[in-house]
Order: sequence, then structure tokens, then C-alpha cells
Amino acid sequence: MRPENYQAVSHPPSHEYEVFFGPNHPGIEGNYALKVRLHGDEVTAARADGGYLHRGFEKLMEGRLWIQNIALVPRICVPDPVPMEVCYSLAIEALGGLEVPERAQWIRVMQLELSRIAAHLFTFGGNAATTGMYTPMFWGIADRDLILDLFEELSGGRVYHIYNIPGGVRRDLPEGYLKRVSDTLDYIESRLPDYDNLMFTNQVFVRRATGVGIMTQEQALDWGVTGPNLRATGLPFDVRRDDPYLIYDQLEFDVPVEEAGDAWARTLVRRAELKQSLRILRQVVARLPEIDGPIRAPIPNPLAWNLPLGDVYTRVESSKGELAYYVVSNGGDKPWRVHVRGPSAMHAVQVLEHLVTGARIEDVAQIMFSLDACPPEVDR
Amino acid sequence: MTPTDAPGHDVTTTLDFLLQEVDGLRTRWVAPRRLRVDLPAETLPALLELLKGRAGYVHLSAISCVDWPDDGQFELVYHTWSYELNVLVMAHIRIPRDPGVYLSIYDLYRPAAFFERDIHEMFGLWFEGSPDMGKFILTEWEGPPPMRKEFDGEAWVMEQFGWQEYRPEWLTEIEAKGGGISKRPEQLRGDKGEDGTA
Amino acid sequence: MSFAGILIELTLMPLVAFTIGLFMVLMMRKIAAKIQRRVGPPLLQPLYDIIKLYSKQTQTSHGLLHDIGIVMAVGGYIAAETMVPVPGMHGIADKAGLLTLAYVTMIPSLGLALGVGQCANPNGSIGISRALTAMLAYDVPFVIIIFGTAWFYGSNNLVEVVAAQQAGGIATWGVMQMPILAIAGLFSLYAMLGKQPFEIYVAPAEIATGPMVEMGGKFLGGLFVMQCFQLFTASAIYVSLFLGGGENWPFFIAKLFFIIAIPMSLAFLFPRYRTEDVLAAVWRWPVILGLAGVWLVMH
Amino acid sequence: MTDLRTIPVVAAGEERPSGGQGNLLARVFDELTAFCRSRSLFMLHYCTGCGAVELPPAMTSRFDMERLGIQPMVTPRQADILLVTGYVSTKTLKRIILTYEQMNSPKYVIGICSCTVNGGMYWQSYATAKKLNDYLPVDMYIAGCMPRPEAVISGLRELIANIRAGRSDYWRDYYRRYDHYLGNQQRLFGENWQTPTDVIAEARHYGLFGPETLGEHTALLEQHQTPLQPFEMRLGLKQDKGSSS
Repeated sequence: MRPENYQAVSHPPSHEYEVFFGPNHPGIEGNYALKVRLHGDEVTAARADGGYLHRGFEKLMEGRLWIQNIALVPRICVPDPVPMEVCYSLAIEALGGLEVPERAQWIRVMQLELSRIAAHLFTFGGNAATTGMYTPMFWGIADRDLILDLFEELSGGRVYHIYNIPGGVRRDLPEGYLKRVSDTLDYIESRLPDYDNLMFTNQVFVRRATGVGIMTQEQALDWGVTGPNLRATGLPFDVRRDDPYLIYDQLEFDVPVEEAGDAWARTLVRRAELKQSLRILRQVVARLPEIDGPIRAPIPNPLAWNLPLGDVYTRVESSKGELAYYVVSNGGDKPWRVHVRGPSAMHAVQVLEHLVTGARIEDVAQIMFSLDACPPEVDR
Repeated sequence: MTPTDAPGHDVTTTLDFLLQEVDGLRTRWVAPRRLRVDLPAETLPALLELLKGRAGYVHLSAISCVDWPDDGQFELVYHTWSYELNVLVMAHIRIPRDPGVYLSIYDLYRPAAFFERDIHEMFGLWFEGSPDMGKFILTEWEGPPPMRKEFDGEAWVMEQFGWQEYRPEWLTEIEAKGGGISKRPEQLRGDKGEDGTA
Repeated sequence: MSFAGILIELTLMPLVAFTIGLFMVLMMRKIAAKIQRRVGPPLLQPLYDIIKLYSKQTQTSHGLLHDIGIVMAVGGYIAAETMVPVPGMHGIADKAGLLTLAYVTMIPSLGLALGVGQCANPNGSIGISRALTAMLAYDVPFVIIIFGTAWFYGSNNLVEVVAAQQAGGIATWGVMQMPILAIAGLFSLYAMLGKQPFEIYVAPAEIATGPMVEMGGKFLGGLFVMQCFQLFTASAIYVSLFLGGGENWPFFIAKLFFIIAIPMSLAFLFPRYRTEDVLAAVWRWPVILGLAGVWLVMH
Repeated sequence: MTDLRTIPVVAAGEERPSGGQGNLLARVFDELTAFCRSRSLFMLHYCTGCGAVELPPAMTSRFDMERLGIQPMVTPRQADILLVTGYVSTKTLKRIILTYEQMNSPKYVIGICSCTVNGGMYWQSYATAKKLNDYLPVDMYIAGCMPRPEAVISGLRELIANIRAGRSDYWRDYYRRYDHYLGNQQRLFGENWQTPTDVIAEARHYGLFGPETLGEHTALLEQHQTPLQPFEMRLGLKQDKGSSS
């Protein structure tokens, strides 16, 4: 059977034509779309098309209690949910004047860094798959699963672990947990040479990634890019170091930087960051047993918890960049306004449009994945 | 650029000194690296220009909009960050809810295009001079700007959608014996006026 | 040979080729699974896929050329496969020369170009233009290699080429006598199979699997069948040119699978090239090697 | 309120079109196709929501769905299963319906995550549709937020068993009761809603026409149906090009 009206599809005679990248194009990350106009192989204009994942989070949060929202926030970025929980909790703690016990802060850092490793492994796989190399995806996602197992043991959820709550964390570490974290770190560290051999020294991949989607430091600053994408242009800015939260100022880690600003530099920055996360986790695993104390500050009855009037802007460094929450309380039991500044909101829309314009069609997916765009953060 | 710890005396004084150049400001340090500035709407471009030009505030972290229907105002909050001073300046302005028009700061900060379009979609504010005020997220939405306080999302949902029936036999049995949920969700919803029948 | 005999051979050969091709597809997927540390598909998975695709109840065709294109694609490889001698059957191999074979192997790409062109899907059009470019790339060394072997054996006839190789055991195999040409041939075969890094025309993340973008049901099934024949034909040509053809079936099948396993083991370790890189890669080393091999053969 | 179980799938007494009762060869053939259909499922690569994040683990080394003959496919034309992974915003739902209509039958829809069943935790949200089976015939729901890869795989195993036994015929329902589905779609998307695929003509062509294929909603559709046009592009031409000033 012929599709109805198939003869009616007629394009005006032109050297230019239009292609939808997405939302079910495999070259797109998540449920997102990019309309591109092509001249031959070259993209002459591009427009991001978001909103496929819009759930109206900010509206939903206004209708739920402070504590209920902790179940909503991780959904805003699926591959890297822990920073969302922590950032929202930090905001509430700042509003309510809660002092988070030190042990809870260390456990939170452990969660954050585990989540960062998981997210980076996911991104490596996706990035390699855009160029047709599927093996890193299979390996990376399987290795990421071991981290999800750790999360599951701690919180009961593989992907969404509503584990960080205002005031601290939900429950203490199980017996022998740090040993298992340490084992998993050993395993992932032992896998890194394999990834290097397969992906990071693979000359075909290097050739595909070098010079793709170049962004200078001026452009990156101008467009408000943050996170690994900014560091790949040579600016060593990391919220963890320059605007420290939790106990990051007590930890030793480097902020890896690359100069080139292309897809390859971004990939290298993520790889170096993964190693730094391992380094941080080693420190946390070594220090955590010494730190005793409560894991949660006492909070009032969460079902009738009125936070004082005020507003706060909290930032954390997620695997995609600077994640921020602007939370306003009018003294009620529900937030008056929550504004989520997803890091991808910058590099998945304007920056993507700019970088894709002038690129070739085979590099579009590579650019998007090397920017590590997370569409739900854009749509919210 | 070097990592700075909590802002020392010099950073605070630098900023405080600099901000004296703009009239009508009220500044307050809310946290070690958070400076809150309240100012009249018309001086905001001057403040941002000053911050960007003289204190290295090149990074616009976000523009947040807060709806205050009781005051008849929208509050716009511009969060800017300096990679040199490592201090976040939050500039709060209030503009009248009606007609809800303000100036775009796109010529100063490009990320503003995204946030202004977002605020336009969600709150219905109009930014003069913003490059693209077309729909982005809510392309399929024809109702009022959903983030305004007067839009009741839940009531809209009740009107628009039906709900799946789920009452297995075991639950019916339990309910016959007086167990189960005392008040079913649709009754609760029905109290609000709509029962959401498909 | 009698007409009836040829008819029987022409029926049997595609069936055998298809069966072997199915297992080659299975081997490819199993190799991928091993590299990716998975279990992989069950034994008859390629067959299930094809039967399922042909038993789809609604089919979307985009016009006559779309239908014909697939037939050309499958038919081209079936025709090519009957021109390669297998143990006990020569098909039309002694009537068609190597040059005919080289031409016939181009038909599938051209057929696909016709069919995909009518889909009016830009992804498909980009894909098919890439497929034709890839064909242009691997055909240059392929023709050089065919020329070299034909010169060496003094014959354009694959049956005679195979017979000459089988005359003296392994020592007279093409790979022993023309090693450089054999290496160039392996490159060319790799590019012909279109696996990474030469997989420019399926490229899911770039152009949504290119030519297959609008293919569903029996059309996709046709392409799956085509893949079986393609794997068989490509490796059978190589085996006939360089590995002494088929003395008997077990050896022949072992050689076929061995030859296909080489590119398949490499494919899953690489991303794909850009189009111009494919041209650069295939027109550089295989062509230089091929020309060197031809020069050695001629002197 | 609709109860899932009350939706008629194959009307009583209706003969299955592919049925060749009595003829042994036809029965063997039917069994073979049913078996192959169940053992080879191509699922569409469309991450509609957050549940999609559990699909890569299900597909990759640890859980490996290829064991069951399930592999991802890129375009709707090639795919058999449409996995609706999580909440469907109105915008996504439109694309899902377009995608679904482009797929070749037999095709199966699986609603993964609680959000497809009843809105899940976004039940208050103005942006998401609540009941997927109002708009598409759903073969199976896999509830959970989000279901683990094991749950996804066991759900798919059940789908395989259903297909094998000939129980998963919900795609026919879309043709037979097109008016019902179109009505719900029109209610959400407005009366001018139309898709490029002419479902009614397909139903006629393949003998899937049912008493409820046509109705008031399809009549409304026929009034305004226009030929397929190339999609309008709203490219950001107002934006200046890359370089920073």
C-alpha cells in the first residue's frame, strides 16, 4: 500500500533541503529535536526544538509541599539525578537555616561523585555511538550499572534515589558499604585502560572528533557555557572549587582543562574528570569512617513545615555544568517559586544551534553528544 | 585567575565601592558569596553594564521570574557571576504585572535570549529587543501562560483528562469489609468541582 | 552442460548461498556480542528476522521504482553469486567473466539508488549518495585486483582461475603467489562489506540508517536477504581469487567464514570514517598495494 | 472512566483475517509466522521519557535483550514495538501518534512507567497526557517508576508469549475503532488535528475496516483534511551567526 498523498510531497527546486534531527533520530540525545537546513552535506541553518519533555516542574512544585518536591527534582535530569536532589536540599537548608551534619555532607559528596562517574560513562557511550562505535556504549553502560547497584543498595532506587533530603541524608551507610564502593572504584579504574585503548587512542575516533564543533573561550563565555564544555576551552572554572559547597573545600582535586574547545577536547576533559572523581571518592572512602555523628539535622514535621520568607540561589556542579536552583518562599508550606537553571539550557539550545550551523551533517550528532546536552533540563 | 576562598575584605569593598556609582541601590550580603541588590527597574541595564565592564561579570547564570499577584508585580532576578571576583550578584527588580513589558538585556548577555523566551512563554512577559520571542517549549499550548499564579493547573487537568479505572477484585473485597481507602481520589477531586469523567 | 543441469544449479546455488549467508550474519552478530561482552542472538535469529519482515501485514511502498529497486538489489547479488563457482557447481561462472562479475556487483547499489530515490526522504538520498561514493571507492582497487589476477592466470574465467590454484595445493593459491594483491583485496573486501570504519552509508546516528530509512516490512526483509547474499558473494569472490576456491564443501565453507570473520572482528572496534576519509583510505593503500601487486605480477 | 479490560480487541465471533482453519499448510504457515514474529522484535529507538534511561542497560552487556531477538531500530518503518517510555507530553504524544501510524502492522505499543498508565507523579501537570490507551491501543503496560531492566525484560517476555499465542492483536483495534482514538486525539489537540497517514484508506485496503472505523470524528477529519505538505520550518534566521561581537 502506498502512503496516502505520497505524490503530493513536492519540494521547490532548490539546492537546500530540510532534515529533522529528532525526536526519534538516533543522533539526538534524548527526546529533543533539531531542524537543520542542509546545502549538500553542510548545515546552513539550524533550530533547536525543545519542549518534548516539558512536564511543568516549576508549576508542579508550587503545588506540593517542600518535602514532597524532593521526589520531583531528580526527574529533571535523568542521567545525573543526584546533583538535583542536593541542590534543592541545599536551597531548603539555606532557607530554613538548617546545619547539615558533617557526616551527611561527606555522604552527599560520595553520592555526587558516583553520579558524576555514572553520567560520564553514559556520555562516553553515547558519544562513541554517534560515530558508529557501539562497543564503548555497551561497556560503559554495563560498568555504569555497577554504580547503580551501589545506589540501589543505599537507597532502593537504581536511577532515582530520593536519598538526599533537606537536613541530610535519609539513612546511614549499610555495613561494608565503603568496601563495596572501594571495590567498584578499583574495577572502574581497572577498566580505564580498556576505554583508552578502545576509544581515546582510537585514531579514527580522534579524527572524527578533532576540529568538530570548535568553540573559543570568548564564545563560551559569551554564550554562558559552563561545566566541562567551558573547561574544554581553557577556563578552569568549577563550582566545586570556586564556589564551594558541602565539604569540597576539604578535598584535593584538580580542575582539568583543555585548550582546543572542540569535541575531542570536551571528551578528554570528561575523561580527566572521571579520574578526578575517582580521586575524590578515594579520599571520601578513606575519611568517612573517621567522621561520626548524626546523618540528618532534625527537621520539623515535614507535612506542616513552613519555611521563613526569603529567597536563595544555590549552585552545584553537575556532570553537565553549573546547576542552580532559585527558590523563593513566602512563608508557606509550599515553595512560592522554584526556578531550575539546568546547565544544558545553555549549551543544548543556543550553543548547539551555533555550533551546528556550518558543520556537516555527519558531525551534528557528534557535536550534540560531545556537548553532553540533557534535554529534560531544558524543558523541565 | 586564582581560586578565591571566602571573599576577603577587598572583594567586598571593591563591589560596594563600585555599586555606589549606580543610584537607588540597596545591597545586602546574604551569604559569603551572594550579594543581593534591589534596584528600580530602569537602572538595571546600567548596573549590569557596570558589573560586566568593571568587575568581570561576564556570566549570566540565570534570569528568574517570580509572580507576585497580590502586589500586582513580577519580580525579575538577574543572577550574574564574576569569574574574577567569584561573587554572585543577584539583582532584583520589580515591574508591574500589567502590561508586563521589560527591556531585553540580550545585547549585554547572550544567554538572556533563552531565559527571556522562557519567561515569555511561562509568564507572558514581553521583552523589548529580545531576538526571538517565538514559542519554544510550549509550541502545542494554547492556554494562558501556565506559570502565572492565577492559572490553576490542577483544575485544567481535571477538565481535560480522564483517569484509568483500577479496582481489582481483591480491593473490592477489602472495601466490602470496611478496609481500603476511606475516601477515594476521585471523590477528593470531585470536591473541587470537576470529577474528570471521560 | 545441459540446460536442465544449469537450471538446477541456478536454483540450488542461491539457496546454498542464502543459507551460508544467514549463518554469516549470525556470526557477525555473535562476534559483536563477544566483543561487547554479551550473549548475543540465538542460532536462527537472522532467519526469524527475515520471515517476520516478510510476514508483515501492512507494507508501505513509495512507488514502482521503490519496488523494483529492492528486486534489483537482491537480484544483483543473486546474479553475482551464480557467477562464482562453488564446489560441484559452476553455475554460469564459466560463461561470465570476471569483468561481468565486477559489473554485476554494482547493480545492487544502483538498484538501491533507484528505490531510495523515490522515497523522497532526504536521509535516504544522502545515504544513497554515500553508498555510491563508497562503491566508487572500493571498486577502483577491486578492478585493479581483478585485472592483476586475470593477468596472472591468463584468464578472465573464474573457473579456470580456481582450477589453476587448485592444481598444486596451497603453494599455488593466489595468496601465496600474489600476496600483495591479496592484502589489497582484503582491504577492498572490507570496504565492500560496508562495516565500520567504512560504514558511511548506514550511519544511524547521522542519517538514520541512510538507504533503509523508509524501508519496512518486505522491503527491509529484501535488504536483509541482500545482506546474506552480499556476505556470501564477497567472501566467495575473495576465496576464489586468492584462497584456491572450493575443493570440497567443508573446506570452502571454512574459508568463507574465515575471510568474513577478519573484517567483522575489526569492525566493532572502530567508529566510521567521514566520506572523504573513506575515499582517502581506500584509494591510497589498497590502490598502491594493488598497483604494486600488478607490477609484480606483470614482471 | 475507562476500564482497560472493557476495551474490545477483536470483536466476538469475528474471524481472524489470517486464519486458515482446516488447511494444514496454512496452519503451519500461521504458526511459523506467529513464532517468527514473537522471536524477532525490532523496537523503535525513541526515548520519549525518563524510562528510556533504563533501556540502554536492558539492551547492553548486562541484560542483553538481543538474546530474545529484540534489537533497536532507527525508523518507524522498520520497527515493530513502540516503547513509550514514561510520561508523554502533548507535544511528544503528537509525534508518537505520527510514528505509530507510520509503523507497519503488526505493531505493538508498550507503555513503560506509571506515567503512561495514569499520569504517574505528573498527574497534576498541564503538559502531560494521562492515559496512553486513550490515544493508541496499548498492548502492555509495565508499571514502575521507573521499571528496572529486569521488569522491562520480563514484560517483553510476556509480550513475546502473547504474540506467540496470537493474543496481541491490539493494532487491529486502531483500525477498527479509529473513530474512538481519533476523537480522543481531537479532544486533546484540537479539531484540526490530522496525521499524514490515511488510516481509513489503509483499513479499507487491508480489510481491517470495522463498524467503528468511521464516525463523527472521522467525518470532521474529512472536512478539513489537506494533502501532505512539506513541514514548515521556522529557522532562527533572526539570530545572528556564531561569532561574538
